[in-house]
Amino acid sequence: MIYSDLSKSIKELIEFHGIPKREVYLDYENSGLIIPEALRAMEEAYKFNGRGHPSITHLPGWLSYESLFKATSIFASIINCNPEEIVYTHSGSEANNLAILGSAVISPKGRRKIFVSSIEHLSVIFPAERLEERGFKLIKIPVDKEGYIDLDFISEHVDDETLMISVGIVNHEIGTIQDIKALRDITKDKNKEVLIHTDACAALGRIKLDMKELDVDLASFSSHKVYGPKGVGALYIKEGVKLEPIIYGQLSTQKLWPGVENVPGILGFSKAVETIYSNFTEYKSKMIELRDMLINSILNNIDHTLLNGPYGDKRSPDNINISFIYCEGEALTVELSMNGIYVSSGSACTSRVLEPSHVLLAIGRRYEEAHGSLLMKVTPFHTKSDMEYVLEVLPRIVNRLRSISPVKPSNR
Amino acid sequence: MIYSDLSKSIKELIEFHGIPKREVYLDYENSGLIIPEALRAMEEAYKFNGRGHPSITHLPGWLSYESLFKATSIFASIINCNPEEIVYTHSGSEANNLAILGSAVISPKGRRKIFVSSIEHLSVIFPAERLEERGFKLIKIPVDKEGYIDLDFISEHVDDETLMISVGIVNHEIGTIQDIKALRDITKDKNKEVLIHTDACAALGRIKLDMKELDVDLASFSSHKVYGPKGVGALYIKEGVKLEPIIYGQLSTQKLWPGVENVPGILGFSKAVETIYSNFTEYKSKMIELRDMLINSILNNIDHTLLNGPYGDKRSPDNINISFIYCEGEALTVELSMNGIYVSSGSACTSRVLEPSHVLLAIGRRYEEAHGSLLMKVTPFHTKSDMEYVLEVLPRIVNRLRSISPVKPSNR
Amino acid sequence: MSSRVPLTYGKKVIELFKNPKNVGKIEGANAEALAGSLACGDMIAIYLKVDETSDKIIDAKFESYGCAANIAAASILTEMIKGRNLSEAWKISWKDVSDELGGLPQVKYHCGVLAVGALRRAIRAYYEKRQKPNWLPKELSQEERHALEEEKLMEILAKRSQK
Amino acid sequence: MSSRVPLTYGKKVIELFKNPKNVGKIEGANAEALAGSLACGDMIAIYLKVDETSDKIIDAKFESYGCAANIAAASILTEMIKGRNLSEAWKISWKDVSDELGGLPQVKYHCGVLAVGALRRAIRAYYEKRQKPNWLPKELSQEERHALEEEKLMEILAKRSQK
Ligand SMILES: Cc1ncc(COP(=O)(O)O)c(C=O)c1O
Ligand SMILES: Cc1ncc(COP(=O)(O)O)c(C=O)c1O
Repeated sequence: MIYSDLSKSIKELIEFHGIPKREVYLDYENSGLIIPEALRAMEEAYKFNGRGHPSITHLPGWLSYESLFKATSIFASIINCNPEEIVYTHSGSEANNLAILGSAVISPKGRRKIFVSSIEHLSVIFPAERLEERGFKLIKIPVDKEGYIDLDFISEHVDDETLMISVGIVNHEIGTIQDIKALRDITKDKNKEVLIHTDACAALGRIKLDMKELDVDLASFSSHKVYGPKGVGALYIKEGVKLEPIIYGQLSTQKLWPGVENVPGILGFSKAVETIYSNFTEYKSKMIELRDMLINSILNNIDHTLLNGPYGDKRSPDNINISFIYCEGEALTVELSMNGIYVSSGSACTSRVLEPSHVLLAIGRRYEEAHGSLLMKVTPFHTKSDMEYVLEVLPRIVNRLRSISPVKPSNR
Repeated sequence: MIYSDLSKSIKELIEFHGIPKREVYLDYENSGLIIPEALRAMEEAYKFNGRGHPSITHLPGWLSYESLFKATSIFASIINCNPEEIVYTHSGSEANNLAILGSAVISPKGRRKIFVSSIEHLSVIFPAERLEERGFKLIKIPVDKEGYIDLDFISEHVDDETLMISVGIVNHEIGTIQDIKALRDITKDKNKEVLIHTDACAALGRIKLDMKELDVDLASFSSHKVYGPKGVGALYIKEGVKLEPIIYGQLSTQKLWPGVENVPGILGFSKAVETIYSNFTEYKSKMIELRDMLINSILNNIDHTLLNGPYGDKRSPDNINISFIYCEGEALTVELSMNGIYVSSGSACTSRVLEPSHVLLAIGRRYEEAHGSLLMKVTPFHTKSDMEYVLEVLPRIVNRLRSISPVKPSNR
Repeated sequence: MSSRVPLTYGKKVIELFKNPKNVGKIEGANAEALAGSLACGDMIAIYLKVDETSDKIIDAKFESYGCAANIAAASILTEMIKGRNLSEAWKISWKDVSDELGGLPQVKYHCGVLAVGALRRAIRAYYEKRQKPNWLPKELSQEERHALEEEKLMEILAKRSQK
Repeated sequence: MSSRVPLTYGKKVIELFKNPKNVGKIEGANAEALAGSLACGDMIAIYLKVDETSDKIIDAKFESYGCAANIAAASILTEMIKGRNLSEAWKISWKDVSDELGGLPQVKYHCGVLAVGALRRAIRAYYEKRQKPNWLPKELSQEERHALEEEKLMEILAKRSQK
């Protein structure tokens, strides 16, 4: 479809849709608000530091460098690593690509096996699949019904030929919190050269992260996922671990990603992380309260619903993923939108590919279960009253769509 | 050097340096101010649109999409192309990498020659050199003393095996404005399949750009180079030209660069371009006036100076690049900084590599000429009085450094 | 999740999605058929009441499991066929449905296909025990074939993923 | 341009860059030498006035073409050697110069090397027409070797680029 038609039809749609009286935004799987403190930090940088960029032979450059240093030190101390171990990219997807492709470029001969869990983000799976085309052996680690990776599989299959393992610490769709330390110990026990990468994009701000304790080699982060500005990603690279750039050009303070640093964005990112973690205990229990309010009420009050991912403490505080059987997810999201509730779905109808969410299929959900899934993520900034509104609207919509359907819960 | 030492020494330096009473920032080769209108557009997007991101099944997503569409249409109409022909990356470096590597990935058998001019930006040269390692043949197009590419060389060497040619329309260091149309005609005359790429990062906002008239296949842009926010690049891809992604993950409205779009950044970028081009005639003559004021006065009043790049109309309106023989560039930049004047240099001392600017060497400058070069870029927002201040300070500094030197202009 | 396709539904689609016409079964329908499946995430049932002498469609209803476009397509199709002869109804293509909806986004063409597929199956079902007219082709039409292919593909995929 | 190295000069470097001590030639110097070249972008000349009987350095001056660190290194070195014997002056290493400056950034170590290289060449020059003392090694010291290597390398590079 060409742009002008697209624009016309979207305008029509927006107009017809109207602005709902009440709005609750829960599509944090995609993107969401920016913390005001983070926005302010970025604005100030644009006004005062933004002119310069680090590492130049003049005062604004030194000032920029100093602010970049401070921001990185704050972020590093929160995730307990050295600031030298952080490199910035422009997104979480880029950090994942750098981790996977950048390790492979300089992989020693005979180390051609790459393990990724079957529920990783596409920015981990796709680069790994590219490597497969280039002669690497890609092994997908199976997961159980709650999304936990099979640690026995790892201890059986990791060998001298293994180059790296990539498993996200918090799954972005079903909120499973993996035991990365156990994964690490089992892996290094078989072959201590294996690089351990964890995609921590969905974890930052949701659980405490301690690089020293996790003792992984590589970890990816995304600014907008932790309510920071867009245009910033970060990769933790443990001291001594070697990577090669995958994009080429002028390097500066960022030794692995070329181009002028997004200093204002980085300052905003660091401020977002700082804000969240200085209120972490409160924010975490707030999220858990809201999450469980939604999960419990939906499972108790709407028939034929299934929680995707684990229940309770082993689940990310922000994550609600529920399948509404006999409902199709896209129809749910659109009707919710018309009621001011903004969520996403694992339905094939909302994806570019024919198939529904690979994560839901990997944990053994049937197609119709995956099609009927809704993903909602709460933030510390939501309220109980937001949840009450969702719980008021959602059952009505589910009922209406089920009433239209040729397959009813009863006649199956 | 470790971060904490670095930070300590930078802090000391900043303190010792002090804030100069008068400041003139001219290091636009690296990065510079943001236009207030662009900052505002970005802030508003973060407040209203930023939550959503385009192409989702809900209202904030549609609103984001609509704003992204509008911003892209404005940018596209200014450079005279269709909005469908624009894809966004996060930097100019990424756009250049995508153009070069993304074409090579799907290059037909037997089309393995790549031409780049010898004065391209490193984010063009480095990916091209990577391709050379992967079996492509890289040919560097020679340039004359003013930086003009040798068109005869192209008509002699382009053949059936040629895949692409990359020549920046405005050189970032010496301001040479190439005749891209002539390059295109000569190339397509030899082989009409050859892809023509032009790095337009240093051109946007400085000269008028018309994609239909230039009739190139690919053109790269960088937001912060046109006084927009950092974290946004763009690639023009002529309808029908095929590229492959070089970073892998979730694609969305951006069909070649994965990850959530930096919508607020893109809105800021588009607003910056719009602001510059709606005042273009005025801004251009302003820049030319300031540029020529600096160039003429320096060449006339300081001995042993050389203009790098062409003089007059064939030079980018913003670019001043002059070699001060018997002076070393880094020393110049540092002392200028202490006087509040912020510039960059082509000296080896200010680069990571041992050698001075490859651009200056390519136009035939000797090492000592390159070491003594200063690069200054004016904007429409500078004043005559800024230039007067530079012209007052600069001769004094040049004289002092020359007086310390063991090699004096006289004893050579 | 992978929800990143611009869904540029026109006003008409959303309107019919919110307030679909002709939802439900028909008491004493003399033809009905199903296309799609739960696994596809797309399923349409069409119910017809046909006048036995004139072959005119007196009433048409639908049930749908699927996205907004799916519901809208089924709804508008039932409106388009009411009062028409079966032979006229047969001629309606997925493109006609899409046009009537003000244009479907490309990723949603299959919704129109599925609705027409269900209708044509219902028409075939009607003639199952009756004299087949000349205009009714023996071979599957494009829409019926596509519906069948989608169903089969999904069966395979679904089986594979359950292993 | 490629100006993207963090130049983390300490205060001392900048101070000496702004107000270098002992700049210039010495009238009646009895030893002098040059290290580096214009092509290198780094060049230091050292001038010494040595007391012929005691071998003590009475006066030391420098000229420098190069970056801020280069000028500061040459300046501080001349201060460090004034009043010392040549044998003591010989022992000063590039590391001593860097320490005295409060630490040079890694990319600037060569400035200390060049300054010491020039000094040692001057000392050798002094003994050219005099009885060589035992402490003066026959082979080039590290700093002299590095200075020589840099000069040669640049000559080659500069020639190549002029082709
Ligand atoms: C687990 C995970 N990894 C990677 C990403 C990609 O991050 P970005 O949108 O910054 O590219 C996301 C978010 O989309 C994510 O949730
Ligand atoms: C000509 C040219 N190309 C590419 C770039 C790279 O742009 P960015 O800094 O956005 O990566 C620049 C600026 O640094 C440039 O001047």
